[in-house]
Amino acid sequence: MTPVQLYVLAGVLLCGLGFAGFLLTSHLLRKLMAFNIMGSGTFLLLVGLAQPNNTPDPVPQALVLTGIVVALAATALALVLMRRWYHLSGRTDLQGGPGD
Amino acid sequence: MLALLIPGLLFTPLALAVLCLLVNFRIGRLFSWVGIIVQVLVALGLWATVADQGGLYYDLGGWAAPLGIELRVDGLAVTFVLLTAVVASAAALHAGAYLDPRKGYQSYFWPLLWFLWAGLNGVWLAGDLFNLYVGLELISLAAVGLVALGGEAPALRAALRYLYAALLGSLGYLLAVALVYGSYGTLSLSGIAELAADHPPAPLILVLAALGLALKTALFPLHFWLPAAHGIAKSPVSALLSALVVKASFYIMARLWLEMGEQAGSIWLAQGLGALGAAGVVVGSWQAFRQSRLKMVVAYSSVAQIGYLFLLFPLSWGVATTTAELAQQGITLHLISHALAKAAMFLAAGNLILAVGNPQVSALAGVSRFLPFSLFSFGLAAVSLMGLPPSGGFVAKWLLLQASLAAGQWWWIGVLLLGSLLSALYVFRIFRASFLETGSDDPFYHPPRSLEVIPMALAVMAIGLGFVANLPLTVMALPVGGGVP
Amino acid sequence: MSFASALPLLTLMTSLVAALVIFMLPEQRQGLRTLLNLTAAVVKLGLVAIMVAGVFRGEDYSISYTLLPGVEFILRADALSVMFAGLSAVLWLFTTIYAVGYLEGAPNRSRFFGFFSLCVASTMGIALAGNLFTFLLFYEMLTLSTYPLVVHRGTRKAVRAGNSYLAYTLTGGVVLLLGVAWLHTLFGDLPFAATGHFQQVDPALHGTLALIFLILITGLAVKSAIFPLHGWLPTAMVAPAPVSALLHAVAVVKAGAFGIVRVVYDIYGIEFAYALGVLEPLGWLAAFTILYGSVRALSQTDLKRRLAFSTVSQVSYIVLGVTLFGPIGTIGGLVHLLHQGVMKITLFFCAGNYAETLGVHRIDELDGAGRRMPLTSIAFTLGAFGMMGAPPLAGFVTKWMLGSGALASGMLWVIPVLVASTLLNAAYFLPILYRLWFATPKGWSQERRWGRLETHSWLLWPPLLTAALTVLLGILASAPFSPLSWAELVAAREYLP
Amino acid sequence: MMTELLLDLLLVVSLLLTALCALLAQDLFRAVVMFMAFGLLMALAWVRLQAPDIALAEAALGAGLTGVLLLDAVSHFRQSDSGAGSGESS
Amino acid sequence: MKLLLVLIAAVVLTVVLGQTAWQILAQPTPVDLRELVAEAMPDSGVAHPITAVLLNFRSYDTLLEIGVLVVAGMAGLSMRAVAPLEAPAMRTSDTLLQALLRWFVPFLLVLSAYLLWAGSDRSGGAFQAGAVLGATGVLLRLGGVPLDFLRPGLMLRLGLVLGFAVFLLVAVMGAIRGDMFLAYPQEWAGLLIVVIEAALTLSIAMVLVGLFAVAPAQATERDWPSREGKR
Repeated sequence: MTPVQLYVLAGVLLCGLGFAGFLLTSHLLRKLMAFNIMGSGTFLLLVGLAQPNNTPDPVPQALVLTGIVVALAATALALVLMRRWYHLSGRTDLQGGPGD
Repeated sequence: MLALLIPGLLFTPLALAVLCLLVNFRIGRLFSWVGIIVQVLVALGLWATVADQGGLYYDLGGWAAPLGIELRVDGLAVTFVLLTAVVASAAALHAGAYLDPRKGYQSYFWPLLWFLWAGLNGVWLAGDLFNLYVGLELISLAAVGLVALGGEAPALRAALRYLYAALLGSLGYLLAVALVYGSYGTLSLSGIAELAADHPPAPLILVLAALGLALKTALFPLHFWLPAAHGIAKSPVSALLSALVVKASFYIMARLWLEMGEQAGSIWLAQGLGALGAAGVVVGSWQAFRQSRLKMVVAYSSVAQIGYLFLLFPLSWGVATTTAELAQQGITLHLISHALAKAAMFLAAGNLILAVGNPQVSALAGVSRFLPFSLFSFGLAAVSLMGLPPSGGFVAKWLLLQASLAAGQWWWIGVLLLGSLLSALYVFRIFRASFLETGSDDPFYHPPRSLEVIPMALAVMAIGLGFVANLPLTVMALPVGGGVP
Repeated sequence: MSFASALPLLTLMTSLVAALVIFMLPEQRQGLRTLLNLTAAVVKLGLVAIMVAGVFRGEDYSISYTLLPGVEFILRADALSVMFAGLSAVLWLFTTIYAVGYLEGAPNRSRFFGFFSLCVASTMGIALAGNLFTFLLFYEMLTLSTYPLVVHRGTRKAVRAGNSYLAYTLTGGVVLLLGVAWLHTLFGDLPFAATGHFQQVDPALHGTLALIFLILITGLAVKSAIFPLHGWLPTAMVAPAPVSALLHAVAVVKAGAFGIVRVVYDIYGIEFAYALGVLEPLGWLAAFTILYGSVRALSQTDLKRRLAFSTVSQVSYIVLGVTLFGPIGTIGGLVHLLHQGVMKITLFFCAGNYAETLGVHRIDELDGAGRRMPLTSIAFTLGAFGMMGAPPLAGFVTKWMLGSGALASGMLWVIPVLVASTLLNAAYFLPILYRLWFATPKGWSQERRWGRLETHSWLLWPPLLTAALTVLLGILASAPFSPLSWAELVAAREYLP
Repeated sequence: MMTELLLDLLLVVSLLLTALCALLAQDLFRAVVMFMAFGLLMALAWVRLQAPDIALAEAALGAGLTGVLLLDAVSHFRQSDSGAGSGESS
Repeated sequence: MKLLLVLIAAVVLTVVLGQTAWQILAQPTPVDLRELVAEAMPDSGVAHPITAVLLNFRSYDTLLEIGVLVVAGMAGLSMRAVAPLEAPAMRTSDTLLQALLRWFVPFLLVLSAYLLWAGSDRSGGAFQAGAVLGATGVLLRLGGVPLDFLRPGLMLRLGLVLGFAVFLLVAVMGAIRGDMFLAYPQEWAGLLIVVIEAALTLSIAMVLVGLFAVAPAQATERDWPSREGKR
């Protein structure tokens, strides 16, 4: 087993873990972490699959950099919305509260 | 000519987003009017040029495809660019009069709108898988921002649900992209299409992309986020979301399917997506019928109409080329006419709610007598939505029927026909409510003419599409002719 | 585009443009609106007259436009279409006059006359449609434009009737769509052509064609109110009288019947349809509907509902005529398409007059109305006798032709049906006539007066004129350009030489 | 070679463990801390995959900034919400 | 029930994804972009391939990505007006943090500048530098430093879009010169990329700090009285 295979496997498992976590938790913050974990798994796959011999490929690495920033932007926006939602409704999930 | 049109198309919305962010609502509106004129002209110019000379690839930054990012400027893409220009202009003009400029946060409407517009143009033209991802995210975040605008609790809730669904969907798509890059070493759609014959893609790629994008397109049963987001947002925003935003993810799905479906698709995936679409038609319509608030009726109707789009997959897999073409034409026309009709409907619904001062369907009694104009725009849009002639929606339905019959997949015929009836069920519920007579006093606020004219114009286009469908059908079939301008 | 080829389009446009302008007019501009309505009606009548003369000379007015690859939008004036167009144009003029009087002072007149014009535009489209696709377009448009007329009063009852109307007609439309689309997939665009298209068709397709025939007829039977798809018609009676008149005499039920005529003669071809064996079951169904409608009419106490069931029965005469294989039966069916329209519209005008002038809706309130409103009642009487088939009125001509057609084609079972139906007609019309003329008046609570005349003059003239037509059509049946001779012209073209 | 692989294996296992902890921890604060640890380990993984740029970005953005933002949010929710999150899953 | 379904779905996803990934790893790719990148490097204006990809070969992605960041920042800004910046809760009296800040902030600033500068020929670049700068801002905020530029106003929004605007201007200049959108003149490529990166660094930091700052501050009991009832 090569290191790349190992990290690809880790990516796959992180995807599964994040996916399950995203669907099973209801707390918005936990969902967000699950999303980030799944995202990390995806990024590992993106880079790992592209360099099976572990010779660096700048293109997927650049893509992952872009992806990380996009994920961060989404995370930060989600946090703002979530905190405001909590402020107005006192809830950290979307199960009930005003407007349902 | 194209050397200036394409940069113009990409640049104006982004530049306007920057400009509008720096000023207040009224000045932003002024800027946006100028921007709308530019965008519509550029989109028309681009459409006419491609209709005349065929499509082409445009290498951004001067770097040719697999290293750089190319734009695929073909007939279908420019048709959607034009559609976006029309619908977004209408929504923007409507918003200029509809939104309250005294509320400070409304000034963010313009930059968000322009980013959304830029993202949409980006997605229609994109020829690169990862670029599609970024474009998709730009659209999603801008759309979430628009839904959340104002920050009231129900809007926040809808926005959060929407955001989370969109994020998960994008990740599904990104996973597919990772697998594609791992298999081919390139992200260029045209490159992959060429390679796919010799290197069949893994079936999982399409499944993942389909799931992720179906979530973003609100395919039943992944539609849970849509009604709240589209029903709670301000009417011009709802119009944009229902008419264009959900279509962007579907468009990506369709492009992937047409490039890779033959190798990576399977009858199960094709029929399964079709079946979910069909279920969406039935369930969405029924839910729409049961809503008590006007905008929720329209929002659930989107769930139903989105369902039809997914008939593309079964009707273009494993059938004769001519049948697949019929299906593609039908779906494209359905997409366009739904965009026009649904935007008209949301804007008209916004006007009606503004006039009645009450979001309930039951509050519409007497509207037919005192606000016939707004109701009439709603009605014209509804004709197209129900797929009744003469309208774009009817022509689309006709083509889809032809495709189903030619493909021998008779089960979709039932869906198409039943869908028509079910849509009549919820549409005529609204008319029923508004035809009731209340008395001879006019209790309603009368919205300004400028607000009323816009949905009418869109609805007339949705109807008119039925008469001129041949023209867009010819243009959207134009492939890339090749070369740099 | 020459004037000649533009004629069908112009005919259609007159009412379409009128509709759009009327929608834009403010509610108060009554004078202008009336002027517009009447001008459009007269212009249309003129255009149709030109086409009738032209078609008689053998000219062909047609205009087509490619809507989609392989799908044409065709407007064409042939012998059959100008027949229906002529009926619509004439009766529209009368109904417009009547409606203006009927709705004087009522709200929502812009909406009413707008949709009224749209409705006529759709009917014209149905008449002039040159292929099944175009027919379908206008057939659906008719559904949509009549809905606002049916629910016009805005009462809960009206709205409920609207629901039932939509439920039936939209479903019918969808079924028709299926049939049309299926045919299109198999054979491409099928323009209406005398003697049909399927003479040389592969026998393997016969089963499919029979199935498609069933689907098409089911779709059309809804509007033509053939049992068991007639349920919407009596309910839709809540609509204002001019609407009922239009629905029953010209637009909706006739659109269905006309569609059946088109499918049988100009798509399948009467000889092929006969060979396919689909005509006879349709004939039985029509015969049953004739009797069923008459029996149901007997037990109705509401005047308009009785007339409605009478329509259910009478429209099936047309269908029956179509299914009688042989030129004479064809002529009978086609003539009835016109004659029934003229007679039935007379009856509905009169019913509207009774309701407007005396506030009478039920048959037992009509006692002695003949003395209070002699002119209206004479018109009603003529219409009723016409329906029963009394010579020399219009109805006699059709029944005679149908009977001869049945004899000629050897379908003897039709004769007793005709006799029974005539007796039933008499049974439900004669009591009304008795009450009108011979019962003693009990007085009317909601009576209104209009000076010297028995009712508003705009309400009085239309039924008188149509009643006069009923007489003339019967007496002058063999004159040139009479419906009968026109139907003979059509029939001569529909059978293979 | 073998030791490197062992180190990689260790890294992968701890990645998975921290991710799991971040998702399962009863206490929200601890979950976020675990998440930050996960981010740092990811940075290491990127180094192992010959991607130092991503490693830097992951450390700064993924672990650092995201972590701070999350922590701040936790302290916002914390008063009333400690340990409630995962229990509400249905 | 849901738990079971989700777990099954997750396991299926993992297994199928793993299997597919394995197959993909085993097969060579028909296209190798490494060679293309290496060939094009001399024309890119920078020495570091990733920077070249990000800001030259695939600069359109980056442009849109900054757009995403600006959108997130804007959407966040539109939410403000719940928590005033000067909310007392925001001020910390933690002296340890204060002391830490005093030493840490200059270090972070230097680090950020270094990362930016390093980007053109080795690891580093605008994102990392922006992130560090942003982190500095966040720390300062946590430390209770007012950071006046975060008040709602033109300055904040200007800072937000500065990087994006510079990037966009450079992009359109290419088209105006008659070249492609986003094309740099070859001799200027290096300089332009540095300018873009510097502006981006500032904007990225601004968005991140801005989003951090607009999140509503800690809610107090009276903000959500119904909370206890729901528990």
